[in-house]
Amino acid sequence: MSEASRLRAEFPLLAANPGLHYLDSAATAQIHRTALDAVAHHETHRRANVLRGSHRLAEAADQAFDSARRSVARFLNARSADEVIFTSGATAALNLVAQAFGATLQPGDRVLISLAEHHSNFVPWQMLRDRAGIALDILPVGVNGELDLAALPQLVTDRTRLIAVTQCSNVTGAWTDVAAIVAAARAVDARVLLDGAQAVQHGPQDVQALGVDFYAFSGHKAFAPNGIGVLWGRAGVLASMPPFLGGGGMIDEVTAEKSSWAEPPRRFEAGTPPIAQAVGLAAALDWMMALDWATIHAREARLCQQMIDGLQRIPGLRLLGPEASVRRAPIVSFDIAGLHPHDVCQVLDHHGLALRGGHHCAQPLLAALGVDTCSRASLALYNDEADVAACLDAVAAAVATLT
Amino acid sequence: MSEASRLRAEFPLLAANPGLHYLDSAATAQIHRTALDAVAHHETHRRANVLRGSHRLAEAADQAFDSARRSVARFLNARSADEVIFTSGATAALNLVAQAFGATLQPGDRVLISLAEHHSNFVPWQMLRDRAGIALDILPVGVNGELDLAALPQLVTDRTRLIAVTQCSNVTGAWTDVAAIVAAARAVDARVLLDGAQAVQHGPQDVQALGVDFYAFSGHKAFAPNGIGVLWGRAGVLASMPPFLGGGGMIDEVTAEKSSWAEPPRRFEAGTPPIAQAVGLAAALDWMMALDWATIHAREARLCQQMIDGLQRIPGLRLLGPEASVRRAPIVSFDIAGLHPHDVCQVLDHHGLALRGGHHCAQPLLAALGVDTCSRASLALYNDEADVAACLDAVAAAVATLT
Amino acid sequence: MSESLDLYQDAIKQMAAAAHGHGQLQSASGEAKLNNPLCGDRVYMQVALAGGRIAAIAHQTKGCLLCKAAASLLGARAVGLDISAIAGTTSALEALLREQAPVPPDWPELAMFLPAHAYPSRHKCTLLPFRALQAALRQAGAAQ
Amino acid sequence: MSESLDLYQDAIKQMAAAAHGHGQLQSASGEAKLNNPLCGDRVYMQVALAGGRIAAIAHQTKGCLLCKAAASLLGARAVGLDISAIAGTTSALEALLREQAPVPPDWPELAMFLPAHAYPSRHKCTLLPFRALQAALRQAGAAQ
Ligand SMILES: Cc1ncc(COP(=O)(O)O)c(C=O)c1O
Ligand SMILES: Cc1ncc(COP(=O)(O)O)c(C=O)c1O
Repeated sequence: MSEASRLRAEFPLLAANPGLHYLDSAATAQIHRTALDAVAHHETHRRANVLRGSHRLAEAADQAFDSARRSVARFLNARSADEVIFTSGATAALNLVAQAFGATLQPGDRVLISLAEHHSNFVPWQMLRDRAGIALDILPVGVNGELDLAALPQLVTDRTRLIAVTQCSNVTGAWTDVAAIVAAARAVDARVLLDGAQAVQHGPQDVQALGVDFYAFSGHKAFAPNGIGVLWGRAGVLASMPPFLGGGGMIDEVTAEKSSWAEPPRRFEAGTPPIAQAVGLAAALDWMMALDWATIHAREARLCQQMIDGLQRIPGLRLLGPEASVRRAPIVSFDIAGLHPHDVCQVLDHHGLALRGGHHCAQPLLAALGVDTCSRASLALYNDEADVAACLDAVAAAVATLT
Repeated sequence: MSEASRLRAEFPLLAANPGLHYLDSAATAQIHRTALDAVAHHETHRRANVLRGSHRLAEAADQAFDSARRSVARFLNARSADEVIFTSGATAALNLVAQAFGATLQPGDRVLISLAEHHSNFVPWQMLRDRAGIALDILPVGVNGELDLAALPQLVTDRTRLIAVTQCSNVTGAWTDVAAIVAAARAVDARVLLDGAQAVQHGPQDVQALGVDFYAFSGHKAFAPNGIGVLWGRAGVLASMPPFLGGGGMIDEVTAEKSSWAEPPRRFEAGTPPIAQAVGLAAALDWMMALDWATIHAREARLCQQMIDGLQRIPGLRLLGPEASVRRAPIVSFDIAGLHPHDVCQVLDHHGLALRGGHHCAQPLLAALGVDTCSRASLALYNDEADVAACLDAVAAAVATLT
Repeated sequence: MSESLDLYQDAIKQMAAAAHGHGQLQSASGEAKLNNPLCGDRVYMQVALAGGRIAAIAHQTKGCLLCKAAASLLGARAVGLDISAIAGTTSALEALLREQAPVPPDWPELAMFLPAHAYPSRHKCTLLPFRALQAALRQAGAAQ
Repeated sequence: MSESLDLYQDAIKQMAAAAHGHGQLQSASGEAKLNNPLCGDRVYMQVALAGGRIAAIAHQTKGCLLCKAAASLLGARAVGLDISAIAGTTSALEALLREQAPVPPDWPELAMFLPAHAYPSRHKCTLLPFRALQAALRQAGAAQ
């Protein structure tokens, strides 16, 4: 059995659907059985509310939750588990920064994002701009959708307080040159937020080596449950931020007149957190940390190249995304002249392929690329040559069916 | 087999722990097997991102998610499923109202809460007050912690825009006289938010009969997964509110310059929602809707009375909460002179009982009751006489052990 | 997987390609822009009324084949009808998509949309031009 | 469930009841209020220093038996010690709670906290008075 089919067998949905070619992992990666089992085990043996435990179930739930936080810290190579905040997803994590870090900004301060951002790292900053009187700058993209780093010097100013960019585009797969962003930010003492939503399914991360201040991701794109996400933040930066949401667990003391706040990470975790989901996330990340990523990356890159080469041969098909020289995640988006992605993906579905067509929550980027919508094939560690071959055949079939 | 033991057998954790007397359902109710199975089934057969489906898995996930929304609408007797917003929990739902409805308020407008609120319906309003320059009024409580409705006339003014109160106290179990609150609000055209967190495990609700404008609850207190909650809002009120969080799925159109918003409920659901959790919640609510609640309520009331009667006989024990004449949920909090609830609950745990001791995220209420902390026994449909008897024995044993 | 995909029968493709009514009116009585934010489909619909009936119709449609076919069908068939006839046809199309309700005898072309019944996520695309036309008629103040 | 609960041995209960050091100092060199927001425990700790050593200590403690016993133990034993001795004992108590590390010979009373090893949620309660004393010493500017 190939390595990919061995891995595939560990994913309940893929095991239950042998004919399925799942090429939509950028939207949601399939859940690994260890994560699903961890959720069921937790709910069956340790379900209780956390943080106020005075019985053994609550004590066990507390420990499982703390241990999940330490797993995330290891996955991200964070200095401390206290830098790990559990949220309901990447979007909530990004909004947390926009609101809580945003509350520390003054009118006239500037935030820099890029045109390649997912709506979840775009709209919160527009909302902050409109609410708080900050200025929002937007790094342009080149013809292939890559960040135009040459524009950094003009856009990073003394008033720039934060640069918030994606680590990897969910449309083009292009990896951001994070070092260049961090260097530009450091020169003006700005903070850096990295949207890691698309990165985490391609292996453990190292926030210290990346040199950023915030890192956000979602469990459902990391082979884990959905309804959970993470914001990692540098201890000092988190400590300087007021809370985001109010409620149980994030307070130091509440009186009728006023309230004071707990230390991070609890300050940013109002209410009962997603406990079973955190336990499931930890199981998935622990499993990922034990994998041989060099081999997986080599396979992902090979399959991605096969996909690109094959699609390029289809008349009328335009590939979106970076030149061959740019490092990219195995995400391949394309537009076929005269065909709507929803029709294309519908025919692909008919052939057993799961691809996504639409604006991929990246309307500003697609507008810059000159399209309204596109089709996207995204690959993960459980995909293999057969998936790519089936996709190429089915795209050809779709062109035939639809024209 | 008694009805309660038959029900008990349907809860995986209780079935796995035959010796356990679980009296902490007010913190987290145990998950019903139908909800846990629904999550596993969804993740194994329909896992995909929603709302942009162009393959059959995504289509199936969309349908499961929509159908979950309809289940919630039925459980709440909402006029339309479009009035149901999925959140990550009650706390997130309450913060959503504080921010999005809060954004429609003017400086000088007033919000009325009560001293009996859980921190999750207390702190968000303090934060809104400090951010938006509104005034926060607080309805006092009587000696037993019940809302002092006699104070309503002075506190409800022409500038009152919202009354936000709990439907049932998580400390005293007292049910709020919602009709009196709604009448007072209607007289000045204010909206009413009901925090239903403690109500939902005691049966389906009827938001139309209650006559409120917002209703919030969490899945984990309704025998469902955690990481999910609901905000129900009247269509007209929701339509008048700006978004809460920004991101994927809540937009109409995003351009580099500005964005416009989707209609409710999507306007308030930024990012990938908790899909499997919504499906699990729907399974739990569907199961609840088929139960015989008259019988369950009678049993809950009988057990609650046994608990009260038994505890009252323990020297030095003070019961918190309403007079016998007031309708209450089966939640019984108590303080034993000279003993700390954490010590009490630790000894109870040693005897196989799961109770919670602490401030129960209701510091203002406890302060009004003259205690810092207390112990709480909370009963749900799977509890029976044996649980009450064991609790009474163990409390007596705790007094002996600790003094 | 081997059964053929009858969603994309020739009738749909030909109707979409014909793009009946594509264009712009010099002077419209009413118009509406509707979009489906989830898929990016967009319809800009214009009508001119005479005596409560549609005298002319024009649309600009960005969308999938289903959306384009529906817009084109309206371009071909709407002239001469009033708002209540359009409302009736819209309901018939909804019912046909939702529960495979019978094709109305006066709109036999709607049969081409029957296979979309199996794909709920496509119902909105199909209905978008009808909704846009209704909105344009309402804007024109055409009384029901 | 039938084994006895050695967490609440007489030593703990007696130490808590003794409430050594309970009260308030007329003039303190340093003081600190610490609380555990999760359980509501609160310690108000004062110290007076002389020559870098604790000359007097007083505390007001609202908390569980473990917290009270720890505060009382400090009330009984802290006088005469300097900040580094207190730091050493705090670390020893932490290690004892976390991993049942040996009881330091000069603080045999810490043995009473050994059973709390099994209850991680109680570690903070036990440590709170020690943390409060360290904070009070820091506030007093006692150099390490
Ligand atoms: C780059 C990027 N950022 C943010 C998000 C938002 O993640 P979620 O929807 O899980 O909150 C996504 C995925 O949809 C993404 O691809
Ligand atoms: C009355 C009340 N309101 C709100 C909440 C908050 O619920 P959650 O922590 O699930 O967000 C709770 C439970 O903790 C509660 O008892």
